[in-house]
Amino acid sequence: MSQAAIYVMAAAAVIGAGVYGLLVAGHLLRKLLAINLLGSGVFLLLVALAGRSGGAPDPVPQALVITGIVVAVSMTAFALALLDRLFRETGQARMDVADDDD
Amino acid sequence: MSLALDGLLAISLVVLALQVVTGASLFRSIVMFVVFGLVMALVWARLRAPNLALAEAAIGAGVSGALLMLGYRRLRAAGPEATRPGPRSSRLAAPLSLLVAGLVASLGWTALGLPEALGAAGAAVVAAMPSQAVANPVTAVLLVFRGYDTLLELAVLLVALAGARAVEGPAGPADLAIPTMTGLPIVGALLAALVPLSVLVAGYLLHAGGNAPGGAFQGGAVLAAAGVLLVLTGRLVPHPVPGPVERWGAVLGLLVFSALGLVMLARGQGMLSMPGAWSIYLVESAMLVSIATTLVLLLGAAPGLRRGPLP
Amino acid sequence: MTTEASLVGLVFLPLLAACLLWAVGQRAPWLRQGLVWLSLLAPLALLLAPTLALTTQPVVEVVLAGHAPPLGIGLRLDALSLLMLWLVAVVGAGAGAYASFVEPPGSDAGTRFWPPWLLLMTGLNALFLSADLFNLYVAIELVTLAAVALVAWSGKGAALRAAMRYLLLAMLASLAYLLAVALLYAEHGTLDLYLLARGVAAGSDTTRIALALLIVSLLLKAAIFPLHIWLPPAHARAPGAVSAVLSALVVKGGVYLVYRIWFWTLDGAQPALVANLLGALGACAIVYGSIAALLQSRLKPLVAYSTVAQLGYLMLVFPMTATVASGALAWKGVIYQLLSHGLAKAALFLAAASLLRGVGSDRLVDLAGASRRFPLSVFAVGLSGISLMGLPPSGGFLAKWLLLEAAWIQRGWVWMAVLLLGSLLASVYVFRALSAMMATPGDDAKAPVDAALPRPVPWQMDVAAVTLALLAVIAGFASAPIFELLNAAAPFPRVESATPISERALP
Amino acid sequence: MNFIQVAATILLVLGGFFYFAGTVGLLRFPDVHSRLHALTKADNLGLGLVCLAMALLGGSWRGAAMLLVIWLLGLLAASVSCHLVAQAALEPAAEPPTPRGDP
Repeated sequence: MSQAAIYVMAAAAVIGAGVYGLLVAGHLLRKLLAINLLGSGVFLLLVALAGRSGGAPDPVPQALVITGIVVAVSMTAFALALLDRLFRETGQARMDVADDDD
Repeated sequence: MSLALDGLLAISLVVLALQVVTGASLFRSIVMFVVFGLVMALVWARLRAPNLALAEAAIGAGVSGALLMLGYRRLRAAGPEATRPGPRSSRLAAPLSLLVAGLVASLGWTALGLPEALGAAGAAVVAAMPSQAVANPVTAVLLVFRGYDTLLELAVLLVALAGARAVEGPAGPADLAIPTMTGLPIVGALLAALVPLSVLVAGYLLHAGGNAPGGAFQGGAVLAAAGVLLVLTGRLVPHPVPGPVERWGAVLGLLVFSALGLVMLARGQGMLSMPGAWSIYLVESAMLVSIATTLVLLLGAAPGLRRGPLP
Repeated sequence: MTTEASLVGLVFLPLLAACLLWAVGQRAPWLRQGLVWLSLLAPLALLLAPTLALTTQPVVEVVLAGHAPPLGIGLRLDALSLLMLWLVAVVGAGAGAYASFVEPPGSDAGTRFWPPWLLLMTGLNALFLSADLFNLYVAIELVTLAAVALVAWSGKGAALRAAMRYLLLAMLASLAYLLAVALLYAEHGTLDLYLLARGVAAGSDTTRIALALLIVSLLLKAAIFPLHIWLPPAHARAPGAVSAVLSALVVKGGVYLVYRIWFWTLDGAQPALVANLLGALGACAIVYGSIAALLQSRLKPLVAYSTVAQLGYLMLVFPMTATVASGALAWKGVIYQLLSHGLAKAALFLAAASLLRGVGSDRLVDLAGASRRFPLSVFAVGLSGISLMGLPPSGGFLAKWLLLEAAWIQRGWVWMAVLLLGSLLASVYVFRALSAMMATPGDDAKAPVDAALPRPVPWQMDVAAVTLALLAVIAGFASAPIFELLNAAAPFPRVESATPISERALP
Repeated sequence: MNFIQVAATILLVLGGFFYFAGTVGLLRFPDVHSRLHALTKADNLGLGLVCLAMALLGGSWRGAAMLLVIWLLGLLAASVSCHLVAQAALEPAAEPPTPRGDP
């Protein structure tokens, strides 16, 4: 089992945990955490797969992941602002993605 | 031996991820998420990605963690009901997520068996590096080869800020007055030491990013941390109207990057091409200012900031 | 050079305008007004040079930063992206002009509204030009965050909930997309859509599953049945101008990328089973969306469900490319549907928003008598309805006729039945909405809650809606240049051989 | 293995021991103040020892100076945050969230 294989497996498990959290969590803060986990898992997979060669590491996935991390932070910050307003207007911070209120 | 370390880190990642999604309280989940980010930083170091380790520690764990903590605190201020995790739903969640994990694992496993050559893009970067003004290939990819990605990413950061302002509505965020720890003398001593040092470290990270791990994002996050300290300790107080520093600071990176790109286009050298090391440092400095300003405003959840009354 | 500068300008003009608007804040209302109008109208002018360029060459490629793929990022313009850019420019100008009367750029609300709006336009133009999978990811995120912020604009509870659900599902889709990109990069070492195409045919199972994941994530962004659940509340609760660009442009971004990947990256390796599956999803969307639209009691949700249905037509192209002749017809048909639905639906949402503003409610029962008080708004509803139903001579008619012809050639009786049923159901829901507006208000109609109602609607808003609706109808006459463009750069090189009846039948 | 490596190894093991002790204290001590005590004191020492070991292994004055700055920053942050947490724990109204979490 190589280093890349270990982290690919870990990435798969983290992605699974993220999906689980997104489906199961009622509170929106935890859904956000789950999405962030999902993102981290995908980033890990991207770099781990590119690192399987064992030679000089491929700089492209690393640069992509830095961009991805900043995008994830932007999304989190915006989602928190939205959550704030949602809570202020409705008194609710929980939501089931599948329910349909229209 | 080293594989055992990787195994340990991998297991920690998975256990922490499960703690985040199943933890008994939201506060605990957020703490676990920050720890997850720190372990992730170690993993990046193990995967020979020190640039990512820095970015993850500063932005992934640091800024995201602080954002979530402050978001939690704003909800918590409304009473314990607001942060109760709530009933769990969906009986399909466990089998579905196991299925997803299994699928990703098998796909990844198959991908691991592919030929071990460097990808075409990676190989092209390695081949092009000797003629570049900077020696850090990740910085070269971010600023020279794929600068357009980075520019659009700054736009994403700006839209997060502008979007946050848009959804906050005319009244602005509910609670502008962040409770602070202004009265303690020790805080003043800490700030006196930390804030100048943060500026120094941010500048160092930016400068080092040319040839060693570091860069505008990592430096911007460090500078933002100093700004958040100033907000949390009441040195900067939220204000409903943004001042010129906040307004121009948030878009400086985009303006400088685009302006340089357009000048290069007009000179017939291709949009966004970098005429030398100075241009890379110029763009990165402007980006650093923008990233720090944007992150402080997002963390402070305030349209603007003003100098607060000194204790 | 001018083409390159124009394409760069399409992305950077709205971006820089957004930056400057943000930076001047609440100062200089005249400057803000000018910046907004410049970025609404300039894209129409900027598109002239690229359009001319495409009359002489099938594809324009722009290398950014002097580094060609796989090292750098390329922009790529062909007929499909050009038509999408025109749609963005026209609908953006129409809906933006409409919005500028709701949220004047000089006002306080305007300072918060316009930066996300302009960044949305930046993201859309970047999306339709990019040829790089990861660059597309960043552009998609830009579009998504801006769109969600604008959906939440009203600050009402239902709008915020709709925005939050949209955000969560869109983020899930983005990460699924990125996962697929990670797998593709691991195998092929490139992010360029067209370089990738060379490796795909010989690719492993991982490649095929990654591409499937990519398409599913984009179908979620495009709100294709059954992944549409976020669309009706988000599009119904957003402000009118925002609903217009969401339905006309944002979901089309997802469809556009599915086309790109299916017809270009997967060229020659499209599995027939998946093609039929996608077509079946489209058929379900048409039937389900139309029936759901029929059951709505309010106008904006009705229009939103109609979007779910009309998006379904765009999926019918996949099973129809089995034969050469039907493929060429179906391809023109769906592109026509994409354009005419974009125009018609934008007009319909604008008109619906005008009625909502004027009457104070968009319940169909409350709209009685609207045709006399707001004749222009109702006229726009009627005109765009013609295109949605597929009545001649509208663009919608031509689209549905071409699809019908393709289904006939292929002997796809099921598809024909679905197409006819879809048009029938569309006529029913459009007529239902129109007859509600034509009805005379009964004596038992309760007095308006607000004394200010009915409120006048600025004529400029009606002009924006009517213009877009007229364009959707006129599109039916002006098909020749668009077909010429499509022939020049169709994904199927054998398109020219087929001369469909519809081209002969109509000028 | 030369002298420096042996010394560094010993320092690392010692540092690890202090971290371990601090963590055990955090988990086992009964209240906020004794937990803080365990955490800050033991961990600061552990960090110092690890930094010293790194400085020895790194073999450059520049690196050693940076590690010194890291240690000092760690000390500063730990002492200030310890003070703030202790202060907050004294105020009955604002109970800080314990590691076990709130309901």
